[in-house]
Amino acid sequence: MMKKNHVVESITKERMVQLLASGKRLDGRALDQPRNLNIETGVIPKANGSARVTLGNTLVLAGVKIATGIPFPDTPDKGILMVNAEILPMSSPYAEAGPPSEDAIELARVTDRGIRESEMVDMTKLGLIPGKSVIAVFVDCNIMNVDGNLFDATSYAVVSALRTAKMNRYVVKDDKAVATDELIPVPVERTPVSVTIARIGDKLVVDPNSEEEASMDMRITITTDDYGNICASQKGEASTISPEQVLQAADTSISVGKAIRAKILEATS
Amino acid sequence: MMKKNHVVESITKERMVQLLASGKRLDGRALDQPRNLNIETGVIPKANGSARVTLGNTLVLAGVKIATGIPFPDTPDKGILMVNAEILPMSSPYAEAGPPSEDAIELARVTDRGIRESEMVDMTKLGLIPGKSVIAVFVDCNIMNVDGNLFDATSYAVVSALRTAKMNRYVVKDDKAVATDELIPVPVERTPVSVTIARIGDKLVVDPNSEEEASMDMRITITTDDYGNICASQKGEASTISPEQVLQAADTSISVGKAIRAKILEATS
Amino acid sequence: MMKKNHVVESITKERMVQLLASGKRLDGRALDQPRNLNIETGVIPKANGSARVTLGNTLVLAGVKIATGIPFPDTPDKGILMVNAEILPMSSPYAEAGPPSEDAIELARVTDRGIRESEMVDMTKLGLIPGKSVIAVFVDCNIMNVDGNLFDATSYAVVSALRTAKMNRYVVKDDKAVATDELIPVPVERTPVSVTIARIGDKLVVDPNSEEEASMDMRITITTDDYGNICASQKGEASTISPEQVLQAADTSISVGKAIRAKILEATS
Amino acid sequence: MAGTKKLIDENGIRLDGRKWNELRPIKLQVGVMKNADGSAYIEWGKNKIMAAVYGPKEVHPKHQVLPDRALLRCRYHMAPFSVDERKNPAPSRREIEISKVIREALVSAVIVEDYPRTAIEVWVEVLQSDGGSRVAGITAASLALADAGINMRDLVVGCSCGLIGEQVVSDLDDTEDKEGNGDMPVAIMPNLGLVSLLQVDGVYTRENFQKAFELAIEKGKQIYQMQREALTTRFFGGEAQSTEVEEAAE
Amino acid sequence: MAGTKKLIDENGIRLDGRKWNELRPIKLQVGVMKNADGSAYIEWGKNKIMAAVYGPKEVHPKHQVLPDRALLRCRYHMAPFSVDERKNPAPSRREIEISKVIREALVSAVIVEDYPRTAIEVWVEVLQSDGGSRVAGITAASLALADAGINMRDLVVGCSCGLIGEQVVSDLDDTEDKEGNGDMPVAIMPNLGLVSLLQVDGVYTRENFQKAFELAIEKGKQIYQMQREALTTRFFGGEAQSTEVEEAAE
Amino acid sequence: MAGTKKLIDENGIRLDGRKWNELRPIKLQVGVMKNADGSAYIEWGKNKIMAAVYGPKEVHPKHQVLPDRALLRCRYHMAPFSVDERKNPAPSRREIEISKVIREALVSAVIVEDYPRTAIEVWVEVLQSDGGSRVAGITAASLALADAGINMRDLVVGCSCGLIGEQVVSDLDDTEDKEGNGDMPVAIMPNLGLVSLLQVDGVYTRENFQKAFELAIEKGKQIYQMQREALTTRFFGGEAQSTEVEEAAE
Repeated sequence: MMKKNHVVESITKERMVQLLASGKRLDGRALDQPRNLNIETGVIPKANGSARVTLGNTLVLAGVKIATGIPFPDTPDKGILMVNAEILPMSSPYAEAGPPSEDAIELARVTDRGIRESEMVDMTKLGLIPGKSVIAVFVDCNIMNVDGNLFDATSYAVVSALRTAKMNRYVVKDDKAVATDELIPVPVERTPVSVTIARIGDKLVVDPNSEEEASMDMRITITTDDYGNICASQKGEASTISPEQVLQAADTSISVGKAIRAKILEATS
Repeated sequence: MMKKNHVVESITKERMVQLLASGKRLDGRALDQPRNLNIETGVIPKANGSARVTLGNTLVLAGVKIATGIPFPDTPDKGILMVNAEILPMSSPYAEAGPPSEDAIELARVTDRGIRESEMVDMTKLGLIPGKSVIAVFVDCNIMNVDGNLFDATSYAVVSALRTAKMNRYVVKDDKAVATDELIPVPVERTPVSVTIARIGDKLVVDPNSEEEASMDMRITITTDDYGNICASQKGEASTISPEQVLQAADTSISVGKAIRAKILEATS
Repeated sequence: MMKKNHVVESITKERMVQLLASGKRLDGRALDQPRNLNIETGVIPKANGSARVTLGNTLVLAGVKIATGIPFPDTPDKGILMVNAEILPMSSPYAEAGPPSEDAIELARVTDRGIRESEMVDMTKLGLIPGKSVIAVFVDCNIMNVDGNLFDATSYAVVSALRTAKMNRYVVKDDKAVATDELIPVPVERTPVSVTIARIGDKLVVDPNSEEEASMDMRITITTDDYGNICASQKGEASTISPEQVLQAADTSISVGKAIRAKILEATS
Repeated sequence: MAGTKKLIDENGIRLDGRKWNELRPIKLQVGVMKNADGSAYIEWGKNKIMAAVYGPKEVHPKHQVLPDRALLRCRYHMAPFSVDERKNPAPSRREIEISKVIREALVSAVIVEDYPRTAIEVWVEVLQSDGGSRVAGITAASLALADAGINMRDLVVGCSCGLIGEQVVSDLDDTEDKEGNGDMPVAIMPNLGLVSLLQVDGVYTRENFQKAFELAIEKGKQIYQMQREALTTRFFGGEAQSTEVEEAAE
Repeated sequence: MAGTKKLIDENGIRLDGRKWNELRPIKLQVGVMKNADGSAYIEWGKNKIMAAVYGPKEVHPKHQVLPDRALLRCRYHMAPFSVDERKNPAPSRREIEISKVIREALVSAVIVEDYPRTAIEVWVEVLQSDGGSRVAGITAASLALADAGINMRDLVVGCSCGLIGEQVVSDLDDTEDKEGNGDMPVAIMPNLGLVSLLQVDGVYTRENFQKAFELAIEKGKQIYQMQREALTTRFFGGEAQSTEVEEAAE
Repeated sequence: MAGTKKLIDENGIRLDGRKWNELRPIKLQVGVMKNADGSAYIEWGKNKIMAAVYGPKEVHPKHQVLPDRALLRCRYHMAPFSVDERKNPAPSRREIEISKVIREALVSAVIVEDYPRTAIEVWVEVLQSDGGSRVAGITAASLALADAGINMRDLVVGCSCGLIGEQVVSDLDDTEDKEGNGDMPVAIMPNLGLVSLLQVDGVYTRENFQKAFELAIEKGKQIYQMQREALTTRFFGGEAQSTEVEEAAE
């Protein structure tokens, strides 16, 4: 693995902390201001749904593939949802080819939980023949360029791809699930929005870029739904957070999430 | 891998060989005396059977899980038995996390053979629907602390877990195997006992501890059944054994095995 | 990996290029002359077909195993053909044990393509029950000694093993494929022949040995069928070839291939 | 997620007889393993978990050496027999993620600067699994670190709270975790008053989020007292004795 | 291989309206990725492929260092959603082979002697796959190398030709590749007039072999003009603009 | 284990016509491979096994170097076509265990102290498998070591004996191994009179155990004579000639 330049990093951090004390960030954003978010959907026509998301310079492409599958024994009448992520070796000088890293696994699982726990997709509508056949929804995420905050960019890409995905309507004939030609949307019920907050020095900043991530002590991701409920969270990095900052982060996630949800809805309706 | 201290080892070995010449061992045991054996069963209620075995400071936990499975094509009416072992990284400073090492594979296979070849479990009683469905018995062994002689400790744990395991009785309805609520024992017919003997210098000692294993040239494991038959053996380590010592080891295994069998029966009846 | 001796190699290459300028090779062969080819079939009676091929000192053993399988969804009525190669660690000081290397994968895939694209085996005759059951033909190649030109030696071994393979005739009873005792040949229609040509300096030589491969810049393998058609090709190594040399290589492959085909037919009829 | 059905009755009593804010029985033992430099065993509800620590020790492979501090390694692993259906022994994606968050929860408590160029290994083995195994694992692991004599800023202790319907409850067991409406594992450094692990599943109103989070912290502090007793027993009350603490219903 | 049925009609027009020797639409963009040292994006028919280059950089692990030249690494990889049936993300044998031939096709164009003891990494990611993805990948990858400022003897450009029945055609799409009678991917260094990749599938008479091969070279030279324009746009015409070249029917 | 049914008849004759203490035909060839430093090929019943040796050679990776002796590596591997049902080429648990016991059986015969800091590699490839492949592999491998000129204390030679019902028999073939009542592979160093491999399967009375064990040693000594002849042929009688020894019925 290539070593990062720790000298430059520590000088950068010093400057960053000075600025934050006066409520400013190196790239000019306010503390609770996410970077520019751009969402393009339908970019991979061969997929059932897809979205290309840029959050600042972080670039994620999510693709949805839908097939029939065998349900899990404990949920015989519910569909299957799988979220997978690969941090492509092209995405940064530090990424490597090979089996999914610990970071990629955490990224996929946290994204998955945000979707699953918010009950974004009504899984009961994906059942076909109880215990035998259900609809399986695979969402694969290609992390193509890394400039911090993969959690949010990946989550927005997955949500946007699912919101615009189309699948064949299935009918059950002679105890077999048969695809019809009719295309229908995936049964999406909510729009969960992930908001990631980093602590640099003692300040919380929304949507950290790579430079800020190199200086952060702690990261917390909170996913909220359309009703301002909190439906998933993951604290990360080798540092702690005070209980007060957890609650502050929750409030920030709700308010910032609302604005981002509006953008996602606009791009995917 | 951490390096062992070869200087200390060679001094220890010298002292050990001197003592053995006068029929004594460093820890005071007689040459054919195994360490203290302690067996606790039913320690993992979620498993169908389980046993926690300490042999001196060697600690092994075996758990039995029972499910239905598809028989092997060449034994359509016999159940399936699988023994697996993991030498946990916590078990010693030399163990490592990762896929099963050569040592762990040998350990599992030798233990498996002792159980299988002695016909401890009547596999024909584990058939359900010939060629379609049989009972599959998985025994997993967690090696938790290593102080020599994993073969015997693991074997005692597996035998004790199987002897006390309970499984659902199955009935065949409409060509399907259905579990009833009735719990019945696994059909155990014999109690195979493994006895491992090490050669240090030219002496054979029963149940070597880690210190003795570091000084041994050769190791031989012999499993005997209730009738004094020999049903499995494995010579190990990079040295040889004379034919006379093989026969001496066989006799020792039969006699020492008898006493250990009595202990196992006591702990599991 | 053991390092090759680059000094010796570069002296050898110099000498080789000098000789080639006068139309000669270090081992006395003409530029378009393959090494001695020896084919022995039926060497592994437990396999459905087998061939031991030596091409100079390169030694390959191919074995065919035939079983029933489930067809691929897009070819429900066609059999399955799989070619696999392992470059055994015993085959050279540079080979290593472990999962298939990039070279072994390329070797298997190029050999497979030569067989498949030439339509050597009539796959439609390997169908049994459309969409449910077909005949699966596995060809495994053990590369046992490496002295250059694995592509051709492996291809000749696979072709010879397939040409002499026998399989049970299957009949369909009650929607099940049942093997009869009758042994019939695999439905072979053509005899594809692979010819590999290396460029050393600016000369093309047929069937390079290891010494020549160490000095070659480029390698091209062209497979031709009984009618002089070209049915597969693979250019290899980190250098280029001129269009003129491609066409020259094609012509050489057709003519050299014809002589080799005669040898294969002789050895396998 | 199947809803509230019978997980909690009209009197607020849960399936196993607990009130909304009660803990399951917890039993702690420190210094139970012979070879490990430090170890602790926890039984918490039906969880049975062993944690062991080796180190500080040499780092292999060398290129992972951190020049200014210790490298903390952590593996959370479930025995194949620890769950209802036999688990494949190879590490699952879930185990890989939990290993990461446990490591991150512990590393800020360890004074890693005191052990430059070394490795400290934390092995958490779940022998029987119930709800809350990761917080139970952290609770045992920080005791094992203390038992190994590793310098620490504070112990780390975890507790998981969550939702049954809209009712906030403490310390979900396996059934409540699977059929309830949310799970929130939290680990804290009790003396420093800081949170070192936080994960959230489920759908919480802002109010319930805070209630569950604060309940987890409160319960964590309660378990911290048990940790102290277990260490006291270890260092002053004989070797590897068990600290069994059954909480009085509140 | 199912034959000629409707892939080409009696007037020599293919399913998508192309003549036998026409290319599908190609779109090239250079310098599209932020982190990579060089990058290029290609759309070719339904292919959507990103190529990115890092390097020259330090070689890890060290024992792979080449003392007299750069080590060129190359991975051709298909996104799971790039094909009709979801693809397992682990590299298939096909991807491993194609990575090898792409590397061999590119390495002779790079002046590797200029960068001893370093690594140059070429990552080709197929986001959507159609016939000819390997030649499209090579075409993009050589632009990405140029964009990274790596010294090169020539660009590398690829085109695949093949057979429908006994008709030689240029640039097969997915259906033509699967149901046609042969596919021949060719990569050339257009100024040097040399072939750096050649693979052949199908059954060609000697005459058709030559015809298809020479057509692939001719088409490659045509695409090379698009590469030049894309580089010109990149270095003189602003950043990451798209070079869309639709060929007039000949 | 299905019992004695027809494996041996009332006259003590086995399915293939052998008496209880006869060997199957054995054929040995030494020095058959071109690249290997030493090699030997054995046919024993239906077993067809190639053994090859490389070394002493440099050790990679370096951290495996043994400062005072050679590192002996050994792989026992079965070709996919060597058994009735095609075998997956990846090493099975059985192959990993057998590789270990073969290595342990050979290493005490090699004077490893003569080759400090080097590796000696022994590759055993089963081309066709029958009962007793591991002892056949050892028998060939020790010849390959001798062919490579490696200093040895003695050759190693193996034979497997076992049970059909309560009858001790020598040299079980595949059917006898699977349907008989016990298999006991033994390897010896014949001049030193020592046992370097012993594994036991089945149920033996103490008496039968000794009888089978001693029979295996006796048969091993007999095969050792064939090894000597094969080496004599190799070094004095021309290259890679075959030593075919069919034992007279006793």
